[in-house]
Amino acid sequence: MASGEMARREMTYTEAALEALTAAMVRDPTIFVLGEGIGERGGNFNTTKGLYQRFGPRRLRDTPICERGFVGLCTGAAMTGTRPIVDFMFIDFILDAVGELTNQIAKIQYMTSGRLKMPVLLRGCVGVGGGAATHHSGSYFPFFVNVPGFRVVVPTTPYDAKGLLATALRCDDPVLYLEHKSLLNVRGDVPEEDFAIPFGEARVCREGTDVTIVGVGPLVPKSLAAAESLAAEGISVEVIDPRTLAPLDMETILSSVGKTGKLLVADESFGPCGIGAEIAAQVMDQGFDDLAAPVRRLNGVHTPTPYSPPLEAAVVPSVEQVAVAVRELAAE
Amino acid sequence: MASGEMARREMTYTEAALEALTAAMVRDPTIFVLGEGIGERGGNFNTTKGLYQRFGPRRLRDTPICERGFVGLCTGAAMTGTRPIVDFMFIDFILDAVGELTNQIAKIQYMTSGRLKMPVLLRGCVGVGGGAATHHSGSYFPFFVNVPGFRVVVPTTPYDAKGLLATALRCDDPVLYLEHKSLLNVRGDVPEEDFAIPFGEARVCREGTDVTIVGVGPLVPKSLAAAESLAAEGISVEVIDPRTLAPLDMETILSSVGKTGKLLVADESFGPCGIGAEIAAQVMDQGFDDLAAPVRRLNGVHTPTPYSPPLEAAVVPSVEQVAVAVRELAAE
Amino acid sequence: MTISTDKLLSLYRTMVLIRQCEEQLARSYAAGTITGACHTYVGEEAIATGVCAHLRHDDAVFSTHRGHGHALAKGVPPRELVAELFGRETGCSGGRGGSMHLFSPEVGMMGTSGIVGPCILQAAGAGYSFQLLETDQVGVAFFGDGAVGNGAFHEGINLATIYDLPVVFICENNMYATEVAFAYSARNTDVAGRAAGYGLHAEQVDGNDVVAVYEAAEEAVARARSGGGPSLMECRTYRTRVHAEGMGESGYRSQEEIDSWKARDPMVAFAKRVVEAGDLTDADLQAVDEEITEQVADAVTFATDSPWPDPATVADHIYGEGA
Amino acid sequence: MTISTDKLLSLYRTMVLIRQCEEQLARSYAAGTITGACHTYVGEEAIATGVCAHLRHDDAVFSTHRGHGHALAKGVPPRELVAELFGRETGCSGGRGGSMHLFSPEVGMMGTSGIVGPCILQAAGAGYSFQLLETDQVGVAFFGDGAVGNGAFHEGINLATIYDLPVVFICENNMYATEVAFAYSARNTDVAGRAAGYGLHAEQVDGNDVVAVYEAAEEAVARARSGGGPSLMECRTYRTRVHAEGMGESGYRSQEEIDSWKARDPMVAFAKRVVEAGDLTDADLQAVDEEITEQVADAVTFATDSPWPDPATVADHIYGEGA
Ligand SMILES: Cc1ncc(C[n+]2csc(CCOP(=O)(O)OP(=O)(O)O)c2C)c(N)n1
Ligand SMILES: Cc1ncc(C[n+]2csc(CCOP(=O)(O)OP(=O)(O)O)c2C)c(N)n1
Ligand SMILES: [Mg+2]
Ligand SMILES: [Mg+2]
Repeated sequence: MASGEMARREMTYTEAALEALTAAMVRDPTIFVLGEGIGERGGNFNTTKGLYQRFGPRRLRDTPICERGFVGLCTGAAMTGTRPIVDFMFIDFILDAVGELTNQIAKIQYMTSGRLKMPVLLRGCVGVGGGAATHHSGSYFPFFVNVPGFRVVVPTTPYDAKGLLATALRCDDPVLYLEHKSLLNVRGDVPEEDFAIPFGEARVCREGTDVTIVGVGPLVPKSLAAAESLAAEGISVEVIDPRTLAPLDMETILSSVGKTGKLLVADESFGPCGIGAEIAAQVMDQGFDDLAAPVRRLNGVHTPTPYSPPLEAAVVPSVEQVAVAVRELAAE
Repeated sequence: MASGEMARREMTYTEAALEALTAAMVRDPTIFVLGEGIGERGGNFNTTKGLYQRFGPRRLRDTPICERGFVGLCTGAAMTGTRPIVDFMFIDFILDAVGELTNQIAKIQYMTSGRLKMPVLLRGCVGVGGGAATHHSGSYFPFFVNVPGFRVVVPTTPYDAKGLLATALRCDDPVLYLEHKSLLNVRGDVPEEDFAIPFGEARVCREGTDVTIVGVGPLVPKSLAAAESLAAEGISVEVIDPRTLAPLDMETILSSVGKTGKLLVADESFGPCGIGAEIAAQVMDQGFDDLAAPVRRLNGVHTPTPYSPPLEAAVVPSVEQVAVAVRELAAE
Repeated sequence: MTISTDKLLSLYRTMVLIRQCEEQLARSYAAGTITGACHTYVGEEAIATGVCAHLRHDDAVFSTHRGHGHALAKGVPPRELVAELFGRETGCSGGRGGSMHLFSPEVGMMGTSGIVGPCILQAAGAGYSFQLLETDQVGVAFFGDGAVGNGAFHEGINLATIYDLPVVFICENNMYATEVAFAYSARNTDVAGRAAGYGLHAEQVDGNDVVAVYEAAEEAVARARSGGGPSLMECRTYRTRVHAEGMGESGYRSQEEIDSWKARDPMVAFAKRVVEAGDLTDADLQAVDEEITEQVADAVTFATDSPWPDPATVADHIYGEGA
Repeated sequence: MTISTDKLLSLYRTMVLIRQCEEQLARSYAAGTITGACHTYVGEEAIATGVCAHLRHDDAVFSTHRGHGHALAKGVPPRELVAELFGRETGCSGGRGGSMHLFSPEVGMMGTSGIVGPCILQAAGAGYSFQLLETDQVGVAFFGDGAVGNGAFHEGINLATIYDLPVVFICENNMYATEVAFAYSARNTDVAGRAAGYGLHAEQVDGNDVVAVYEAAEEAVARARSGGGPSLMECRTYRTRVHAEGMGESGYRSQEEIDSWKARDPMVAFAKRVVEAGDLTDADLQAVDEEITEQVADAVTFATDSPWPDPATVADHIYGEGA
């Protein structure tokens, strides 16, 4: 695009991330991508569309179906001077590689006291939707928050998708970059120029005074929708998108709770030992006197994800459930 | 032992568990054990001592080093009428099998609406100690609490080791039975006869009125030691051992907090998205008005486990740290 | 060929049932009645048919994402298969599973998996049960060439071999995993040869020839049943539809290649052979075709008329009773 | 044998260094100075020695729980090895690792792992880097027969083969994984033969003959360096000490077996051969023995005098700088 034209364009979440990836691959010849169908085909979700043609078969390489194997391979690659990206397609496939992730990738910097870096980017689609059913609908991020060593990134807008991926591709730590299925085709304004969004900086998506919602992933747009309708009822809701779950920007959350006194954490993934529990515990610990009511959690139903549309719909927190939870909190 | 003699004997935690296992294997010919060195050798931690000689090579079978493989094998076995036990030695080795655990074992009962059962027992040693270093010191249980489908058992006494293992070996659900290294040789009274401790029933180990401690695993004896010394200072501490983390006996915890108003969750494993966060969030949600102070968490340092003795000691919560945390809570 | 006329007819019936069901499911997918993934077995029918012909309901089959054919061949009623993909309560998994999660333990269909690999291990596990319980049952795994590069293949085949388990491993080598060629994923594409390296009985079979599959499976199943240990059959075949409904071909394989395999359609080849040999007549076969057409239509009606699962039950049966 | 006298002396020196270090570590373990696990390499010294003789500091070695010998052969100073097992700040991993976690990227010792398997994959990954960066470096994995039944073996060897990566895989087949015999864990114990089935270059070598290892590794390393792709060497050997210090023998192998392998001690055999051939004299060898004895004593003094790591640093370096 010629300079002078609008630098902001509307594009999808996937396109925005692809733009960040492309720029990084141009800048840094040590970046390569492994995965199934990420070569000539350009990725099941178009995450690498056109890159094979541009960067060739060594930088975009299809793999056999051996997730543990290629994650382990990427570990060794990162230890020896390159910057691997594992594109899992569905993040569920990461589970066969949890040993490599937990005992190798997460620990190498520590074990070498920083003499080695571990710039591995692990990306894939998370979440419930479209009848993907029980083996293609998981999120799993609480585990990666629990284990020390990972950065966990959950972009919710095209702008964030680009800016956070840019940061991930300069970061020397292992990063999980988790793209929710329902967000892939969301469109939004994205600057053409390179930019990076630091990890650990939440975004206040909507200001409000009565109740704070921390939304995770698809619960951000849902919370914004709920906030909109609640405004009509006279309930003023502040919506926060943490953007990264590790590190977690507690400062922004605490200062919002300082204002509202009430917090709902809305997250499609499982409740027990989930991110909502962590945020609730920290808010209580550091902001107890600000709390006018207990922190509430709204999570997906604690069950494997069913296929059938009415069952699938029943496990995912809805806009209406967010609104109900906020109404209850507001009334406390 | 002839009847008429003392039915209670002192024995170690490991011996108590072995007694439960032996009784179950006598009773139920479908039980078998797989693992490395659990056959003729009787287990690295003597978990199957003498059983090979008694029950033969099909019921106690050594495996190659293929944790994913034999966990997957046990999945199919459980689906077809037998009751497998996987003895991991160190539970860290479970990580290569997380795919089988999460997407298969945990989901089979749900996917078949209960037409199949999933009586798989997964056991192994957890925790920091003895210079075991970073690949042999993990706990991981928050993940198995987060994912629906598992029972998570953390016995702390010989009595509980026997009674909880007996329940696990009658349970039709997948059970993680996690034995902390530091507890294996602890001795205690154990009834000779068979008995079973239901899952989801916490034990109040010591009654008190000022502060409640929920201890997990080795933090139970440490909390009891701290409570003893705090008593001398005039602080009355109630100590609760949840015994199972899934299901979690919140009733016992909440009723204790109803009395003390103050809660510390002490757990060697990692804090973020850990069991302490979950307990804190639930106590706030269900017992907010009882709380005279925020729930506090004491966890192991959020770092890979180092080898060197002074470093290793520094990552584990000590009796003194428990006491300090309780003193602070009592003063609030 | 010493196969009885009845058996020949039954092999044909199973193949036609699978084919017609798959084509119906493809139409239903296009119509939006089926969501999620839908991988059809078109072109590969001979394999499930030839293998399952030797299995009893108490033999345990474990399969993969492309599992409709295995389910039907193992005895899952077409009504329950179609209802499952339609997401209905009457589906074999109560609507919880969809295309990739077919469970019907009643007929020994122990499950299909959306994750590549586990079926191999689970079949070994069924073999472990049957060995321990001293029954004569058999565990069977169906999986693609894509699973061959996975650790589950290596660990599962090895465990079954060293423990001498009653298991039959069926590798459906259709030359591609999605669009990635097996010849790219493996320098040596001789799956049977590689499997033999583990020390189990392994052989390559023409997966488009139902009689060849039937005969090889007869031996392998008998071997397992009689305590002779595990076998692997590499069945060379081809899927003539796209990888999953809704996907395009995207150029990873040539039209000539597709056409050459379409020309080797297992049902057409079988029909030609049995008619030429005088074992069956065109009329026999046509009668089967018509019978199946009705059965599939009935299955669609059944599924369409079936109730949706009740959302109130969504979290039932995560745990068993008790404990 | 066309190996120079200097090189012969250097091979001998490395073997003696490993042997004496290991025997010292065993004594220190018995004395309680070392905690955790301590797996010695006694009896297997020829393998690390013969392979690493061809490696530069910028070649990347990945190893396993029995890794002291690999670390020393790759150039980790004995001081840093001993200090690491003593848990001191001056250890190669700053005391964070202990016996099973030896990291010295400065000399290309990229780490040992307490988990069986990952080293195979990581060596392939190093090969990936070197191929992408178009250097002539080589990745090397050392692992036991116990790793052969693991999925990492299968996936790693296959990936290296299909991508043609500059990697050398060294399987140290000492016939046991702890007390489980390889002949129990595998029906077919011909690791090289099985590896060849993946399509890479594979051969079996006498792992107790340092010259044989040296010569085979020369070829394999040269092949990798020059773009000829990966190789696997199965080195047949034996550990003559217990699996890990503090454990007993517990009867899984016979005293005759142990003795027969002790009689094939790689250093003794080498010494005999070079002296008989007139390449080196007893005095040459004795000088080395003495030099090493001093070096090991110095390492122990160094380690003993070294400071403990500061507990205040216990959580440093979990993450890199920035981000
Ligand atoms: C562990 C895992 N990784 C990736 C996928 C995504 N995936 C689904 S089907 C498929 C290809 C499978 O190929 P193959 O095993 O040959 O079976 P085919 O589809 O050819 O019948 C892939 C990669 C998966 N389901 N599981
Ligand atoms: C994944 C995993 N499972 C189990 C263990 C426990 N373990 C430590 S060493 C060992 C035996 C290894 O045998 P082998 O690979 O032949 O090496 P060797 O000890 O004979 O040199 C086992 C089972 C482990 N370290 N990692
Ligand atoms: Mg295929
Ligand atoms: Mg060995």
